[in-house]
Amino acid sequence: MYAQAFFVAVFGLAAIGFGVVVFRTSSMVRSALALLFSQTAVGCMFLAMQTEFLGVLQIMMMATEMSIMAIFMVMFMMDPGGLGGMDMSHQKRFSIGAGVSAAVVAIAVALLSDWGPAAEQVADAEAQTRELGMELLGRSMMIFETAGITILTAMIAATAVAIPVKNLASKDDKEASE
Amino acid sequence: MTVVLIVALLTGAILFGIGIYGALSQTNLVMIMMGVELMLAGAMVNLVAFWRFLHPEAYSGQMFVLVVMTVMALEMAVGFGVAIARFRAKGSVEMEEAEDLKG
Amino acid sequence: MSSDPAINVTGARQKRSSVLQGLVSRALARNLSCLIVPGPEVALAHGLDVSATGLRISTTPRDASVLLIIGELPEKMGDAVAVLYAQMPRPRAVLMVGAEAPSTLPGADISSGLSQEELTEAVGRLEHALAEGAFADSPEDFDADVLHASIEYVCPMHPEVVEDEPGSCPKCGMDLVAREAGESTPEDGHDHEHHHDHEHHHHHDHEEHEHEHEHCHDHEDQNQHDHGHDHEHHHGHEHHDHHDHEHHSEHEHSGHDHSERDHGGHDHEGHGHGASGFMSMIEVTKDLPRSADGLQMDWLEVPFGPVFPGLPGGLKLTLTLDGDGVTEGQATSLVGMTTDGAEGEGSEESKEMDAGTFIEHLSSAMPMAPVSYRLLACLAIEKAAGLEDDSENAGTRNGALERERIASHLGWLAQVGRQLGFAWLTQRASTLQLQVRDADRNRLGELEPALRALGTRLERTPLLKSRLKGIGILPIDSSDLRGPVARAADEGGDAWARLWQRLAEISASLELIRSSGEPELPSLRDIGDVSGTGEATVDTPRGEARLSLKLERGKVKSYELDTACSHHIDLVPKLVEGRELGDALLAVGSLDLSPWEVIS
Amino acid sequence: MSAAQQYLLLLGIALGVVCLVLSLYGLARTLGPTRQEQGKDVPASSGVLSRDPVWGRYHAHYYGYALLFLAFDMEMAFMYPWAVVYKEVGMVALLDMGVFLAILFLGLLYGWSQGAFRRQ
Amino acid sequence: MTIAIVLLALFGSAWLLAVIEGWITTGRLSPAAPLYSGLAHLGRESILPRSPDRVFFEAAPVLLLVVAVLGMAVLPLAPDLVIADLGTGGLFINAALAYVLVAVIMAGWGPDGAYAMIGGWRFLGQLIAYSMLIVMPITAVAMRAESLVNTAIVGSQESLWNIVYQPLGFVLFFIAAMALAFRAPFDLPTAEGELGGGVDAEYTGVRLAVLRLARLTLVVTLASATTVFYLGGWYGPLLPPWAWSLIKTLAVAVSMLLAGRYLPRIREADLMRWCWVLGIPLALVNIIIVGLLILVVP
Repeated sequence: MYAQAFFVAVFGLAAIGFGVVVFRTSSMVRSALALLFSQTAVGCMFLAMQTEFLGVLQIMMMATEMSIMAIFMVMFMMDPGGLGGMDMSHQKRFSIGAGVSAAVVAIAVALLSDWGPAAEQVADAEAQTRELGMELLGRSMMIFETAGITILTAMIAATAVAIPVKNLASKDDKEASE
Repeated sequence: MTVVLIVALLTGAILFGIGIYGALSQTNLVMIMMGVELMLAGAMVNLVAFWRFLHPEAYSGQMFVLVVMTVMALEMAVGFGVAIARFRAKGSVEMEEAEDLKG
Repeated sequence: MSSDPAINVTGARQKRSSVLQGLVSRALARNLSCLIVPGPEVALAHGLDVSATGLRISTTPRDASVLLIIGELPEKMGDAVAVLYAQMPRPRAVLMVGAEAPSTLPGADISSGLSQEELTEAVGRLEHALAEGAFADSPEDFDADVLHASIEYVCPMHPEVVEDEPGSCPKCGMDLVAREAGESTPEDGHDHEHHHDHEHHHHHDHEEHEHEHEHCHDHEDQNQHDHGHDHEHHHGHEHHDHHDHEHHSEHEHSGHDHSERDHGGHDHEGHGHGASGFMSMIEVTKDLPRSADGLQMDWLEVPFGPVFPGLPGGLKLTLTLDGDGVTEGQATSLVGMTTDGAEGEGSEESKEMDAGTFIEHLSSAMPMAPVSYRLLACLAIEKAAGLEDDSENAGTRNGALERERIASHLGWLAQVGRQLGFAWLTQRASTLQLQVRDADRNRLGELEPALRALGTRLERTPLLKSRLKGIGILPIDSSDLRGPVARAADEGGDAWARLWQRLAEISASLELIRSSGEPELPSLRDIGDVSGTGEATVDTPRGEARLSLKLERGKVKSYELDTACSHHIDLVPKLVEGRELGDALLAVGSLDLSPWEVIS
Repeated sequence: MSAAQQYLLLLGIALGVVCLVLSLYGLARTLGPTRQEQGKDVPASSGVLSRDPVWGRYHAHYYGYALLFLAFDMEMAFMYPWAVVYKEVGMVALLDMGVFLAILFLGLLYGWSQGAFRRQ
Repeated sequence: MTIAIVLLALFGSAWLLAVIEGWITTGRLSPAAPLYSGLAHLGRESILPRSPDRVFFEAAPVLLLVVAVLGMAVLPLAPDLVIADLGTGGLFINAALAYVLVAVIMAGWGPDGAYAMIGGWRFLGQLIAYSMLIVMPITAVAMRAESLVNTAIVGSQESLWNIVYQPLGFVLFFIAAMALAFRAPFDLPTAEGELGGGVDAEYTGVRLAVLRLARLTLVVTLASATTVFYLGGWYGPLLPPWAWSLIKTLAVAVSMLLAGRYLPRIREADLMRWCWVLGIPLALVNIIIVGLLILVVP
């Protein structure tokens, strides 16, 4: 049990550390990959908490998603290499205040609540995957299908917004708006 | 034996806090999305901890995590779509400049 | 193998006593990879089979331990060779084949003649040398002029201030920023990526000053906090300040903020993105050219060549890349022949050349098609000398020309194979090229089935058609097409058509050789001490070449050469524009440019 | 072996590989230092010394695919648990997933029709 | 013990693969060549580019190697010859291999060179193309095995190998695996004729040796995965199980190497279009066919 707490804490610290790096580095690719490793550490936390399917899934999905994030960072950030070392943030104090107070509230809830007895035993990975599948096809079927619809919506929205129907049509728009 | 649960919840809270800081302090749409991702990650840690230590028999907890993961991916897809469109129109994805241009 | 005791490898590695050293030295000697300069196609054209000597052919200097230089290198290549040598990891050696080392290199470690036997023997010596001398106590640093970048110091605010020494700007007192001289000027619109360099040097400063800035943040954040609900207004005001250059704003906090932001902003300012102190992404991007999809990205100028594995050595292709798409491209030849004969027509120094010397000069200047140019020179001189067409030699001469055409087209196939990562094609075509190069009529007859099989095989290769079809289509109005490129223009005019045109020419040449005489190297008939002018045209493997020359008392006074490649190289910008990088390179490759035959 | 032990073992192997590589690096260092010379550390670009940094804003021409991929990739998070219980549940599972995939396929078709499947 | 045997098998196969690769390219069969090559790389200088993202530059080859070894660690050579027979094995190998992309992006971005950077981002495009074709065929395999445990997946093929049961899935997976290993004809990130080495371009000396080893190991891991998922793993007559696993793995690995030799490099635009317009629908069809087969055939 203490070993479990140790590993959860270690990966938690890694996740927090990489999470801090995300906003501390000026190299955009580093920032994106730091987020990736933060998410990977979160996945490792899942594994340490014996939530195996979700943990491995998290580790896997984030690798591709955050890499795609990296390329979009490189496309749209002014100085993706971070060679200029410029600061791209604003309202720092306010943000820090908001972040800290949110964290403090959450921590207070975590510490002060009575969580009751913790469950000792948990199903193994195979059973978990199986149960999740049953859940997917049973009670949560509508959630599952709704997720499908949501994905469809997101696909349509992203395509419709991002893909130019006619090339350079937007250039005229820009000139008109100026 | 809630010590693991507490550790996980603390981590989740701190990740959430960092995410809030990032989302509020960054001027750039893409960076704001990174903050949101971190917030969601913090939420997921909490969800998984709750599932594991409070209700390991209720798999709707895991289902919930899957949904959050989906939300994460979709947020990115739509966010980047908007970023591309903005960049094409304005030449920038800075949020501040949006206000600047309005005025 | 020489047993010279004083073996000295100039590119030896610094020694540090290690138990592994002996073993590693032997491994180094047994595992030689070479970077061929100008390129593997030149080695093949000279009939050298480099991989048969045990050298592995490497494509980058990073993975090479031997710099294998084949033939005399024109002066312009000297710098490139020095750069390549500098970028090879030690221990490294220079192996010169058939020429002296260029002046930019420390000198050849091993030299050999231009033949397979001599090369094999030289590789043996090289192995020995490396086994003995891969590690040295105090190797000398390699240095060349081209490797030095002079550092100059510029003011970020005033681009006109350029000093040789670090210090502060005489106009505004800011610290000067180091940059490497020879960079493009700030006004250069799309060369936006250069700005990073300045910033890079700036970076350090920035970190040192971070404390001060944190102080500033405090003020600013305080302000923000107080007016937390008033963001929009606040920002609007802030930016207003920046645009107006109000350094001494009455709003103290905004003033602080300004100085903090300026720090980033200055870097950009020196680069012609407007005089405003506020660094805005909009300002950065607004002058940039747009891609076809309307996004303005940084364009990057990337050199491909002169020693690039996918292009013939000596051809320098400079592409401006937008991601992995090409927006513009420029090709130059670093090994092209300069027709000093034509230039020096009036002057006293004009190099008068003996007719025989001239022929040798011309054919050695064109290593990719020596026979064709030898023939061209012979024909032109004979014409100038007033000799009739020679019917008895015509057969053998044509045979030699056609044989070279086959070999040259095979060389092109090998080159395309290298470009496409199609290892089988490269190996097969180079083997055949080496065999065809010196083959007589009977041997060519024996090789014919193999050559035809190559065509059938390529037809059946999956992916090849989709790779080549539609690549390198020439604009309709392109003029001055010659040779296979012109002949393939009717059948679609893409790389695929050119491939089949060349394969068809190989077959046609085989037919011609069968009906003509035994291939023999063209030699000049006796012309005597005559004077006159003459012009000749030969259909070289890459298209017609025209030579007109003036003969005075049996010596070549002046000449003018017009080759296909000189014209084809001008097609490159149109071919690469808007293409994906791989397609652009393939389009250039499909032209079969020989940089040697580009006359400047 | 329990699952936790297995993951620990994997972590150990990963660390072991890292140590192996580090010891290789150490071995290489004993052979001698890398000489700092002019031009050696500049990225190799086929015989031209190009010192300019290249970390600019890179145009990824495949962003149309990337956007669809981000969304479509999520599909497999649902598919693995589904696959494991498929045989047990039978027809219902096939129909369920059929509907789900049909919905996603619509998204792909839409993307295709709008020109997301091309180099932008 | 198991660990030692599996790792020995992995690196031994990589060694054999290197020998065979040398045999194919030079025509000389020399079993000691990888040793000499490795020692020679050790003896060369390992150059650091001048202003790189050093963390990325150093991490990339190591990460690639770690990922390849971890992938192998969950694949069984025989019923009891597997380092970690995870309950999520089929997913874990996906997760491990996803980090190949991260390593390649790091190697591309790290040295601040144009060729390398283009190579790195090209591989991201390549991943977007092949990724679904790795994931979806494995789903079909898991459907038949009713499990993500790799030993169970092999066990489900005792009577009939998956290559016969779902040939479409095998073809897609094999192609995608080749693309994942970025060997020719899918060597877009390292294309020599187009990028002069791409992401490999800046690595020298011992770092290059690690990178090469990692890439060979990756091929072995992928071949082993193909064996486990489609070629019935350790099943085969006469020989002991581990021998069958190794033979099949080597055969797949060699065919991956050979295929690249006889094919020109694919265009990235074509790769992406074919994968999305043809590959993904085919993978879905494969899943549906397998689904129907499972329901219809008892």
